[in-house]
Amino acid sequence: MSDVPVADELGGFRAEVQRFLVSALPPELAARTKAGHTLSRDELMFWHRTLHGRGWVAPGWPTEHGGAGWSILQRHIYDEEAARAGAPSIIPMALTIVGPLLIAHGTDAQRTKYLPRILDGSEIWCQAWSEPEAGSDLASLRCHAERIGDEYVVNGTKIWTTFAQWADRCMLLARTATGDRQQFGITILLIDMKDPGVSIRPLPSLDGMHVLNQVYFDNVRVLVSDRVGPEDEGWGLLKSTVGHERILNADVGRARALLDRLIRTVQANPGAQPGLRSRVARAAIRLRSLEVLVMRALDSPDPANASGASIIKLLGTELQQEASWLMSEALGLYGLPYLPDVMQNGWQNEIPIGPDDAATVTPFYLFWRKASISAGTSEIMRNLIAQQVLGR
Amino acid sequence: MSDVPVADELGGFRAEVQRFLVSALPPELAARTKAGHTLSRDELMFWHRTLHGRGWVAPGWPTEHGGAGWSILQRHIYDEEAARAGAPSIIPMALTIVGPLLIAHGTDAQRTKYLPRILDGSEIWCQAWSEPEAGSDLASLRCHAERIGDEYVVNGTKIWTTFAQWADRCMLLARTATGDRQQFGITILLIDMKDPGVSIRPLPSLDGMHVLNQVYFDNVRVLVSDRVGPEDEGWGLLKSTVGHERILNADVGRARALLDRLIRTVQANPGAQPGLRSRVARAAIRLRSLEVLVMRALDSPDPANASGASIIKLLGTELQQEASWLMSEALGLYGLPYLPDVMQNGWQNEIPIGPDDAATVTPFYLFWRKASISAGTSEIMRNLIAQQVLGR
Amino acid sequence: MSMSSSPGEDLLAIEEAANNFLSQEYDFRRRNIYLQGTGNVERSLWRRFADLGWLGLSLPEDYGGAGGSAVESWMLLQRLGAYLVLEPYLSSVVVCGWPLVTHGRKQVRDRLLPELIAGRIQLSLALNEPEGKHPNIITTLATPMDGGWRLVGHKSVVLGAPTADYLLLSARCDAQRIVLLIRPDDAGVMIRPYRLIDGRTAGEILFDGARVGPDSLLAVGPEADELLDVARLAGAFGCVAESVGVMKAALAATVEHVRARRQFGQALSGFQAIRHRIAAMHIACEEADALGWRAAQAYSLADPKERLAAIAAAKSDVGQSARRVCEEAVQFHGAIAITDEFPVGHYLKRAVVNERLFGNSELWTEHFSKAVFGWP
Amino acid sequence: MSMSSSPGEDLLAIEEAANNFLSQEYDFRRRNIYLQGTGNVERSLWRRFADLGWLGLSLPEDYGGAGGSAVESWMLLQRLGAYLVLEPYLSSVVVCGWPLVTHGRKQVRDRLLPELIAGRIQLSLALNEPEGKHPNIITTLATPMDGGWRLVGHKSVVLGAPTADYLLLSARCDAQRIVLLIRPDDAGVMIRPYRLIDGRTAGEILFDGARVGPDSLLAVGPEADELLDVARLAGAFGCVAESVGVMKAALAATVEHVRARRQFGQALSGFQAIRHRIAAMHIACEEADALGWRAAQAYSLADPKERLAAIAAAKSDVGQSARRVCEEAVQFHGAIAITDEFPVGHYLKRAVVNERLFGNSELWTEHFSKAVFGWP
Repeated sequence: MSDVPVADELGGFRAEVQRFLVSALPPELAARTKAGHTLSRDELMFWHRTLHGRGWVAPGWPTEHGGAGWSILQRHIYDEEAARAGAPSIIPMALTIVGPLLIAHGTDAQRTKYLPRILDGSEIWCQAWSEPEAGSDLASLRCHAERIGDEYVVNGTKIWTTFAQWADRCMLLARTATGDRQQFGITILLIDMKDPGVSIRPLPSLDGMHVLNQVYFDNVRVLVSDRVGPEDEGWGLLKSTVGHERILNADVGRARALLDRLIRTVQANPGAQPGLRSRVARAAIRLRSLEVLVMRALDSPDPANASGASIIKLLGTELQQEASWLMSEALGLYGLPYLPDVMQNGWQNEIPIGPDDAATVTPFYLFWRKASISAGTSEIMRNLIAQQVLGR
Repeated sequence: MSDVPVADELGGFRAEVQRFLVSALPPELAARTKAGHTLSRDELMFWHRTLHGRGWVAPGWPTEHGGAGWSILQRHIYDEEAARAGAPSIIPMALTIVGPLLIAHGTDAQRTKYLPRILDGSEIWCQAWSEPEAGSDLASLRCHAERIGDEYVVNGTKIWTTFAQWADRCMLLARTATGDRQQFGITILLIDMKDPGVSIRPLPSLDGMHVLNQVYFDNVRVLVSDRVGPEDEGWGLLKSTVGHERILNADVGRARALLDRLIRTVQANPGAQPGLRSRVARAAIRLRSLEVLVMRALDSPDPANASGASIIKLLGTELQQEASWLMSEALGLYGLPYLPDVMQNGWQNEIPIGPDDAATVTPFYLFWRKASISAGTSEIMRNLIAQQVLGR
Repeated sequence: MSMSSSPGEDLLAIEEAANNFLSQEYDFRRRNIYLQGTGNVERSLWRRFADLGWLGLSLPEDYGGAGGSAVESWMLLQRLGAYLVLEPYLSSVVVCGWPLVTHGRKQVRDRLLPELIAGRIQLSLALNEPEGKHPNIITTLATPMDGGWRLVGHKSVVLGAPTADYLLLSARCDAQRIVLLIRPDDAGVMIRPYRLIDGRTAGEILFDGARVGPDSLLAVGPEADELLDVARLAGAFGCVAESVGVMKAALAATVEHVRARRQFGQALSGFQAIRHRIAAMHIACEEADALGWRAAQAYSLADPKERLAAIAAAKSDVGQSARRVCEEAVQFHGAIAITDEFPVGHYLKRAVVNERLFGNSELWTEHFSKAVFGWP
Repeated sequence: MSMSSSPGEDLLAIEEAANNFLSQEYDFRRRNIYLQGTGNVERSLWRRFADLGWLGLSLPEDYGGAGGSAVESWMLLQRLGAYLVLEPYLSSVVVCGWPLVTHGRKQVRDRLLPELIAGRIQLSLALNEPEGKHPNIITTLATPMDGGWRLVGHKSVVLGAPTADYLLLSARCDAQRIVLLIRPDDAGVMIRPYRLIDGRTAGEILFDGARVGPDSLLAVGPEADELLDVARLAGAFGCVAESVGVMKAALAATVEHVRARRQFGQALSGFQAIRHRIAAMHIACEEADALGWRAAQAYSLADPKERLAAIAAAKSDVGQSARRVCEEAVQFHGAIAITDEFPVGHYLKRAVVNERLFGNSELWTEHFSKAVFGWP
């Protein structure tokens, strides 16, 4: 597949990324990523530290806070090259949300305390937003924080908390007031996951892996100094920070890596049916159009609010879901066995059952139904797009 | 394609229908119908009179009013056999709506005056329901009738009036009162199309043919004796009468005739692409499921209100639209020429351009986009189905 | 013959009885416990299936069955799908049991079928091979030796293999196909067991010079071909029936969810875009049910071409539409459906597996075209 | 080279100028009057197209053109689609003009292109034949005779044939392909003219022993193959560009309609199911526009494989999606869109014709797979 045309001046940057990846990414790790294996915490943190060593672990942060200070276009180029090379996606929450939030709205003390340990990987963060009764309609959340002296006392539960089981700290959205507007009365608190009263229930996913959790807060005490921004105003802070992510969430790089893997699977399978081949071609064509739409959004004066952002999120996730299904289908019956050890560790000394990397495919398809649910459901995206087209 | 299984006892009826069609239907007319030619008024009325001669022109009317007294299942069987044999569909309005309405709610005088002339074909009727601003939301109609003495004076306009250009009489829905409920205040009037103040604007369709019209009423006077049922209560009368039609509207017989023609077209075209063939097979499979759903609805105690009726209307029209598109596609470039004379008269002494019956196909596809709009749009059908499944 | 358009009261009674038993003994919590097992401990359940008359439901009375036709199984299989039952009913009773009624050596059938119906054994058909997608290609070799056969080959993703007491094995012998009845513990037979993504057991079977005796012969030549054809059709039909049950269950769960769940101040069921998509799910269920019902009835038709067409139509449609309905069910449930603790994702898993077993939609669309239109 | 992701100001100026002219001179009412004509009376408009610089927009300055590349035509063709322009711009300028820039005998090109750019002639490519769908199959026979050729054959559904002053004719001569330049009034050439369903003119061309002289030779052998390839690609690209304009116009009309039209007490645009489907129409337009833009840019790439891939991707996608968007536009407009008096149905007609001309979506999906994946 050909590259999307990109302005010359970034050719040098792309080459620099490529050189770094060649030198720093161990081939075994790249192979595991490409084969879709579930990476361990050690592997993810190894790559986190490697990026940190290069100064690239926080691509979007300003340099004065230890970030790479990249433009969104540079981030896109990095993502593309990283996906192509098979670099892992590091645990993102602290880098894409917590850091930018503290940089924009935190106190000096908060920045000094938290940012260095985010960058060097010594602390892992999770974000506790959704609740069992508040998903797409996030502002209806009910987990409650009561101010008592210079502390907040938190009670409630959060769900779909990614990697809570590894997290040292948590960024929490808590309700501190109720009013006419649900958006009012939400406060951002930073919580130490080792604090008394914090407990975790693992929520294994459809692929059998443990990524998601429910987190319970039972009279957890948080110092007011660990509140980000003013009380009750957390919703606005968050909205102003999350911006860009929707375009990068489409993760065209990952979609292309998936599609490349799909095409290899189909090539290796001369029996693949014509109907399947035709759908693979259609997916490749849609990827081409997505590439142009992403470039258009990135070229626009305000990419985060570019009208294409919702389309890109919607199409990007649809395309990844379609590619993961087609890959499963291309494997035929060998897409059906469930082999959790192989998903994590690959085949060791046994003869593989089916193609080498078959075991990860259908579980990924199942887990990745999540793509059209999280970070704004496809239905929410369609609402936003319709609003742009039709108004109201 | 195999028949849908049907209970034995109707086998005799089916055979009787087949015998009649063989003896009464001229082969040239059947060929023209099968090739999709636009039939003339004379041809349609010839078949009307032929059916009348056999006593079958009003299949759903009770025998005491000159109908055939068939069950809905018998009507379905007739429709199937008629479509297979290539019998024309006669002009339906008077037979499916006006007649049943008069039988149920008319006066003896009205029945005596109108029914015989409907049956023998000496008067053609149209129905004037929709208005430019009242389509799916029919109850919002505004064409107005004011009672003055023993007359109503009608002013307003009606649109999409089928065959108004041939009609001798018209069944009109007029507003006689406004209130909280739009459904209240609608009155059914019977109008002579030759009355002063009635005028017609032809509305040629996308296929270039003239079927639809806009009808204007300018101080048209109607005797109170030509009102059906009580003043203001027309909506309820209508709803209680239209019932069955939704199932028969799906017209499985026509769908099968279309599909048979499609399959012949594909057979005759060995270059047809595999993707097209696969879609043809999918359409044939959907027809099979529709056949079962229709039989289920017909077997239910109250077919008109069977929960499947909306599904059948929706699927039946979708399937006919899909089949008409596939047929156009199967013709390749020869689906593109627009030859209105040939659509009506077939090829006379010229060498055909492309396959003999190609000229009617794409125009039919275009005109037949109407199927998902008229007699309840597909969106209205989905609303009804959702209501059955979800309530509210 | 006279055909009805929907199941009558006698058939609805089968459905109700199955619902009663399964809602007690096979609710989602219990199922998760069964799923943790080795795959062979549930023989107690298997014997209860026998007691309930399920194993012999559509098998002849001569062997202890109820003598029903495919329509009885149509009712039961839907329930087994809806409750995500893990026992190898499909692979054992439908795929192996049904062809044995009419095909194979009589001594063997007379011995096996009563055992099967009584719940004392489970069977599995070792048909697929790793080389090709097309089930007609058989490369496993049976070489005649000492009156019996020597076996070399590899059977892949064999449903129910790990718990089967007997395997019906397709092989090539000279220029013909042959079906042998072997035991998993025969020397030289190696089974690598695993679960499929939907939790059912399957395995790879390797034959490295295994030796089986003369009494293992079940069918040879045209008789073997026919037996395998009947088995494949039965497998396709069984997948259809299960998946129709699965999609109905997924729809029911979704309807309940969107009525209960509130967002932005109203029930999800109040959003028209969701309402229309749930209408589409319902339509897909009705179409699938209609095609499956017609296929079940086609088992009683004399015309084998119509039977093939009816089953092909159903498998072609239901494979895809069951998966799509379940994908929608997951989407409307949101993140909860991505967790393994919640049944909706498991409906999707079952639909995915059934879509692919015994040939996918594309393959059966081709079979349909060939049977009905004579297209190559 | 540096590529931009969207049209810059210079290109938007072309669009604006075209809109200005067409909204004045080619509104739907005027178009209906043109449509009643014989198809040849609008030469006055054709000459105005020349005056506006449209005919030479992407043709070399040496011949009197503006020397633009495909991106300029990309802007204009969309407008010609959106206004449902009936003049044979696509068949004349794009399908015939573009290949003549680089292929064919120089004397002929040097003579034709200035005439074309000046609006004095119209051209048409006689390529398709009734026998096969595949445009590579050519059975029209050119037999060398007296230094010229004798022609026997049948060209079908030739876009723009009835008004063309010259025809570029593909034929077989010995074992090679040959392209000849002939005139419709050459002896033995018979044209049966008609309109297509979208109102554009086309015709059947019959050659029954027509004789043409030696100077009609345009290209032979590999040169002929290349000329025809370039013409086909140009035709596919032109259909894409027109159809993207058509679908955007259909969407705009639909947005306006659903905002204005009220039903059940609210604007149609208030119904979420409609909103989501209009979002889908918008997305389809954005995707189509992105693919078309990339194809337009690919004309400036050195790599012919990437050019083929980009055009194939666009034709594969846009063919279908333009039709579907227009079908939705008809559906949301309701019965009014079924009347010939209203523009929306005409968008659908144009989309249908463009989907099929120069190869449909399925064919171009195959071309794409071949170019990009090397699949047969």
